[in-house]
Amino acid sequence: MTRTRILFALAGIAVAAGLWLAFTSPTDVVQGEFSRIINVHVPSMWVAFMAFGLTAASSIAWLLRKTARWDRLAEASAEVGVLFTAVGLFTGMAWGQAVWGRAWDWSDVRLATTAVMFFVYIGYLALRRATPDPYARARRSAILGAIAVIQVPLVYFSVNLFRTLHQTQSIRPDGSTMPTEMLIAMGVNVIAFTVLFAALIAARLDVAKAELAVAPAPVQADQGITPPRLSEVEDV
Amino acid sequence: MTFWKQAIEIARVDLSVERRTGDVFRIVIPFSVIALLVFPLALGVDLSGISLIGPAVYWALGILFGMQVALRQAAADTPERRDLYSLLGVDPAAKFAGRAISGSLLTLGFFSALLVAMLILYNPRLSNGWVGPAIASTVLAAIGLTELGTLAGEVTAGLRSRTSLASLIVAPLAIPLVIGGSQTLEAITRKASILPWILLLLATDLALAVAGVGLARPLEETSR
Amino acid sequence: MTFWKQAIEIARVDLSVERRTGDVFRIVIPFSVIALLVFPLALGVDLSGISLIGPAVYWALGILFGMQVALRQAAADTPERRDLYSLLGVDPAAKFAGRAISGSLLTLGFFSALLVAMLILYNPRLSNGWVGPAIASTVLAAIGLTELGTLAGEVTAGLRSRTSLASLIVAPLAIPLVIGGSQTLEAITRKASILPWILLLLATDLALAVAGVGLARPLEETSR
Amino acid sequence: MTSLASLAHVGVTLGESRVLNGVTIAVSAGQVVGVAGSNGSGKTTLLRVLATLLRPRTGEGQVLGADLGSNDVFGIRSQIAMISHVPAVIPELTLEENLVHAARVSGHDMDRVATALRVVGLEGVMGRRGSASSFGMLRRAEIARLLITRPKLVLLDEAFSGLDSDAQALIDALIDRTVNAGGAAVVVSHDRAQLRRATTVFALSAGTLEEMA
Amino acid sequence: MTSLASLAHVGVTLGESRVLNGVTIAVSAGQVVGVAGSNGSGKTTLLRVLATLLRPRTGEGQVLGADLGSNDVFGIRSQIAMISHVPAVIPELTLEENLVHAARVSGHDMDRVATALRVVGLEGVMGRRGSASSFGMLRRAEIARLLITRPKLVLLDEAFSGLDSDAQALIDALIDRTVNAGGAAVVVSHDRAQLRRATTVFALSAGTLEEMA
Ligand code: HEM
Ligand SMILES: Nc1ncnc2c1ncn2[C@@H]1O[C@H](COP(=O)(O)OP(=O)(O)OP(=O)(O)O)[C@@H](O)[C@H]1O
Ligand SMILES: Nc1ncnc2c1ncn2[C@@H]1O[C@H](COP(=O)(O)OP(=O)(O)OP(=O)(O)O)[C@@H](O)[C@H]1O
Ligand SMILES: [Mg+2]
Ligand SMILES: [Mg+2]
Repeated sequence: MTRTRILFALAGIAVAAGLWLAFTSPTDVVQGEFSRIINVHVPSMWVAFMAFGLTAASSIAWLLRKTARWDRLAEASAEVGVLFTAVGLFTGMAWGQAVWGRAWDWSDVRLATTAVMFFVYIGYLALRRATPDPYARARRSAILGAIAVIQVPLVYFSVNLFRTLHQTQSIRPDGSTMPTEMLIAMGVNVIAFTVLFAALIAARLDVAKAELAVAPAPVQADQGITPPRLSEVEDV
Repeated sequence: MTFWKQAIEIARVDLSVERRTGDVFRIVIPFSVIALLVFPLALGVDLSGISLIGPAVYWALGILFGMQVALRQAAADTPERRDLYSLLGVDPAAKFAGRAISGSLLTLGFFSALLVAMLILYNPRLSNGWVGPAIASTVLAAIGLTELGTLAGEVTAGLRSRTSLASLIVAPLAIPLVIGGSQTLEAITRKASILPWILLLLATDLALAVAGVGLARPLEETSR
Repeated sequence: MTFWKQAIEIARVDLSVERRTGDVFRIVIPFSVIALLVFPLALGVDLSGISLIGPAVYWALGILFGMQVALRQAAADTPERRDLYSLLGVDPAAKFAGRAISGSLLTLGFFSALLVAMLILYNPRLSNGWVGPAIASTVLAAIGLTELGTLAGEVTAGLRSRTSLASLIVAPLAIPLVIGGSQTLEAITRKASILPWILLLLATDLALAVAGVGLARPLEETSR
Repeated sequence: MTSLASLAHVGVTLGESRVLNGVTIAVSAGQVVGVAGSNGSGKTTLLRVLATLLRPRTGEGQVLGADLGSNDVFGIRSQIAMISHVPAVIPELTLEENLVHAARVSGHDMDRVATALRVVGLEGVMGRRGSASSFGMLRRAEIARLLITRPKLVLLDEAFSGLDSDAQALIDALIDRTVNAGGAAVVVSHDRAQLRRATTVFALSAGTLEEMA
Repeated sequence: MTSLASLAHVGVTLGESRVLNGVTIAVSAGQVVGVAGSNGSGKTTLLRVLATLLRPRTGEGQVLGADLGSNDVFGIRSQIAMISHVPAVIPELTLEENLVHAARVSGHDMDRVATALRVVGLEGVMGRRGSASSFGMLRRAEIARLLITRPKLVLLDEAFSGLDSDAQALIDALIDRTVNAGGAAVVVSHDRAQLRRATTVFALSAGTLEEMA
C-alpha cells in the first residue's frame, strides 16, 4: 500500500514536470502548437510497448516458475498497457485530425497495426475472463501473453516497411532528427510516464491481492453428494 | 402451442449458454472490428475506394458468421443429445425453430456491432434514408443466414456417415440473401424501389423456414 | 527421429479423418465461394474495378475462412483424445508439428479452391509471372495460418466460447500474413521486389513454428 | 395385460452388418424384461428400435400404440426414456439447469426438479456444471430426469454401471415405480445379478432373441 | 520392492471444489491396488494424478521415477496406460486403424496389432469403424491397445463396465501380465468382487484415502 502511494506521489511530480516542459519547449515549425501532443503520444506508446514486453516476460516467468505472482503481474501489465495504447491511439487520432485533416487513414499501416495490437490485448483480457479456474487461466494466458508480444516489433517497424503518412522513428542509432529542447521535454515525459506505469501496476497488484483475500474458500467436492433417498421416490 | 414452447425453451438454453461465455460483447465485437481491419490491409496502401467496399465487406463477414453457425451446429449436436431431445418428445421442427431463433438473435447482435464498426471505420458514402432499409435488410438477411446455417449443420450432421453432396447444395442458397441485402442499399443510392429486394429476402427466409421445418423429421432420421 | 515419425503419423491420421468427414469440403469451401460472389454484387455490376480487387479479396477471405479450417482441427481434439496421446508418449511438440502439417495441407486445398474461384469470378489482370509468387505466398500463408490456428486452438481448449475466442485471437495475429500475402502480388504489379514480403511470411512462419514447438508442453496442459 | 411394445420378425441392418435378424418380443404393462448377450450382439440396437429411434428394415412392430413404420412414433416418444452407455447431459449447463431444461421441453412440472435432485443425492451439488461432474454424478442426474418425466417405457442399457452401491438401488426404485404405474422396463446387463428383477430374461445372439431359463 | 508410484499429502483443487485433500499412497512393483469410494469422491481424479495428467496443487509425488512437478513426466508417460469411463477411440477410424495408429505413434511393433485383436476377440470385426462399434467392442479395443503397448503402470477406471462376462477375464489377464512383468495396477471399482485381485484396497472419501480391512 505504502509502496503504491509513494509511487503515485513520484509519478505526480514527474508528470507535472513533464507537462511544464511540454508547454514551454519550442514547437515544431510546420505543426505549431499541435506538435506538443508528441509529449503524450510518444511516451504512451512506448510505455505500452514496455507493458506488453513485461506481460510477455512475466508470462514466460510463470511458465518456468508457476507462481501466481507472475500471473498477476502479467495481467496488471496487460491492462495498463491496453490503457496506454488507448491513450496513444486517442492522442494520435486527435493529432491526425489537426495536422492531416482526418483522424484515421486506412493507407497507413502504422495506424492499422497499432489498432490491431490494441485488439490482440483485448483478446488476451477476454481469454482471461473466459477461464474460471485460476491455474488454468494463468497457464492459458501465459502462453498467449508470450506469443502476442510479436505484435510490438510489428507496430514499431511498420513505418519502415511501408510508405506511410506516419513519421518514421526520429531517434535512431545514427542520431536524432529532433531539436534538443524537444528531445529533453519528451525524455522527461517518457520518464514520467514510466513512473506512472509503475504506480498503476502497483495499484493493480494491490487490487488483485485484495480479490484473492475475499475469494471463496474451496469446498470439499463430495460434500454435497449424499446417498439416495429412496423413501422419497414417490414424491417426485 | 407445445411447438412454440419447445422452440422458445431451446432458444433460451442456447442463448444462456452463449451469454455465459460472454461471446457477443467480449469476443464477437472485437472480432468484427479486426475482421474489418483485415480487408483494408489486404487491399493495400493505394486503394482510395475503401468507403466503396464497406457494404460488400459487411455482407461477406455476415456470411462468415452464418457459416460459423453451421459448423457449430454440426459439432454441438452429438448423437447422444439428438436422442435425448427425441425422447423428451421435442418436435424436430420445433428444434429447428428454436435453433433458428437463438442463432438469429446472435447473428443480429453480430451484424449490429459490425454495422457500427463499419460505419466508423469505413465511413461509406450512403444516401439519405439508408437507415430503415439497412436495418430491414439486415434483419431479414440475418434470419435467412441463420436458417441456412442451421440447415447446413443439420444436413451435415445428419449425413456425416454417408458420402453425400447434399450439404454442398445448401450454401448457394445464400446467394439470394446476399443479392437482396446488397441490392437494397444499391437501390437507395440509385433512388430505385427497394421493394423487390425486400420481397426477395422475405421469400427466401420463408422458403428456408418451410424447408427447415419440413425437412426436420426426415433429417432427424437420416442421422441414425 | 521419433519426433518426425510421430508428427507424420498424426498428420496422416488427421487427413484420413478429414477425408471421411469432409467438413472443409462440405461447408467451408462453398460458403467462402459465396462470400467471393458478394463483392461483385455489392459493388454493383458497373464497377470496372472488380478485377483490381480480386487478389485483395482473395487474401482477406482466405485468411478469415482459412482460419476456420485450422480451428476445426483443434475442435476435434476431445479431452479423451488428448489424454490418449499424452499416455501414448506423444511429444506435444510432435503433435503440434503433425497438426500443422495436416492443417497446412487442408488449408492449402482450401486456398486453391478459393484461388480458382477468384480467377473465374473476378478475372483479375495479373502481371506476367504471377503464378510462382502467388503459389509461394499462398503456401507460406497457409502454413502460418495453420500454425496460428493450432496454437489458438490449444490455448482455448476446453473453453465454451472456444471458436469465437480462438477467432479473436487468431485474426489479429494473422495480420502479418495478410500483409505479406497481398503485398507479394502488389509488388509484382509494381515490378518491385517480392523478397521482403516473402521474407516477412517466412519469418512469421518460423516464429510461429518456434513458438508452437517451444510452448507445446505447457500448451498441452492448458486443457486440464 | 396391455401390450406396451411388440416386435415381430424385426430385422435391422446397419452399414453392411445385419444386426437384428428376426427379433420377436412382446413387452406388456407391469413387466420387467431382461436382455443379456455378448458384446456386439445387438442389445443397444434392440433398445433403440424399442425407443423408436431406429426404424426396422424388415418386420413389424408397435410401441405404445404407434406403428414403428408410421409417423405416429413422434407422438409417443415423450413416454419413452432410455439410459445409454454414455450419460446424455449438456456439459455447459449445471446439473439443475439440465433437469429444468428437460422438464420444460417435455412439458413437465418444474417443481419436480428439486425433489428429484434430493432423491438422487445431488441436492448439494446441483450447481455444478455437467463438465465438472463425475461419471456417476451424471448417471444420477439421468435417473433424476427419468423420475421427473415419468416415462411408461423405461429402457436401461447397463444403467448400473458407474453408480456406487448406494445409488444402484435407485435403478431398482425407478423400475418399481414404473412398473407400479402400469409401465414396463427393459433392462440390459452383463451381470445376471442385476437382472434379478426381470420377469423374463432373453439372450440375444446372432441377431435373434431366445428366452433363457 | 521398487516403488513405481508414490504420492505424499497430495491436494487437488478443480474450479472451486477441493477434490483431493492430502492423499498419501505408495504403489510398488507387483502390487494391485484397489480404490473404492462413492460417486464424486475423486477416484478418477486420483487416477489422473497418477497418470501424470493432472499436476498436484499441493504435496509431492513421483511416478516411475519422475517428479510430478517436473518436466520428467513427459519422458515416462508412455509407460503408463489408463482405461477411463468412456473408451478413447477415434470414431472415424476402424478398430484396426486405431490400434495401428496407437502402435505407430508410441513406437511399438505393428505385428502385435493382429495378435492383440485376436486375443480380445475382435479379429473378425477389425474393419469396423469406431463409430460403428458397440460400447463393449470399444472397451475390448482399448484392452488390445494396452496389450500392444505393455505399460508398466496400468490404471483401470471401472474398466469392467460394458464387458461381457467372457471379456471380463481379459482385464484379469491384463493385470496378471503387468504384475508378472514387474509392473503394477491400480483398479477402481464399485464392485468389491472386481477388486478381488487387489493386494490392498483403499477407500476414498472427503478427499483422503484410508486403507480398508
Ligand atoms: C491514430 C493515429 C496514430 C497512431 C495509432 C500512432 C501510433 C504511434 C505509435 C505506435 C508510435 C510509437 C512507435 C515509435 O516510436 O516508432 C508513434 C510514435 C510517433 N508518432 Fe504516432 N500515431 C498516430 C498519429 C500520429 C500523428 C498524427 C503524428 C504527427 C503528425 C504522429 C507522430 C508520431 C511521432 C513523431 C512519433 C515518434 C516517432 C519516434 O520518434 O520514434 N503520430 N505513433
Ligand atoms: N472441473 C471441475 N470443477 C469443479 N469440480 C470438479 C471438476 N472436475 C471434477 N470435479 C469434482 O470433483 C469430484 C471428483 O470427481 P471424480 O470424477 O474424480 O469422481 P469419481 O470418484 O471418479 O466419481 P465417480 O464414481 O462418479 O466416477 C466430483 O465431485 C466432481 O464434481
Ligand atoms: N453404424 C453401424 N454400421 C455397422 N455396424 C454397426 C453400426 N452400429 C452398430 N453396428 C454393429 O452392430 C452390432 C450391435 O451393436 P450394439 O451396440 O447393439 O451391441 P451391444 O449388444 O449393445 O454390445 P455391447 O455389449 O458391447 O454394448 C455391433 O456388432 C456393431 O459393430
Ligand atoms: Mg451396448
Ligand atoms: Mg470416476
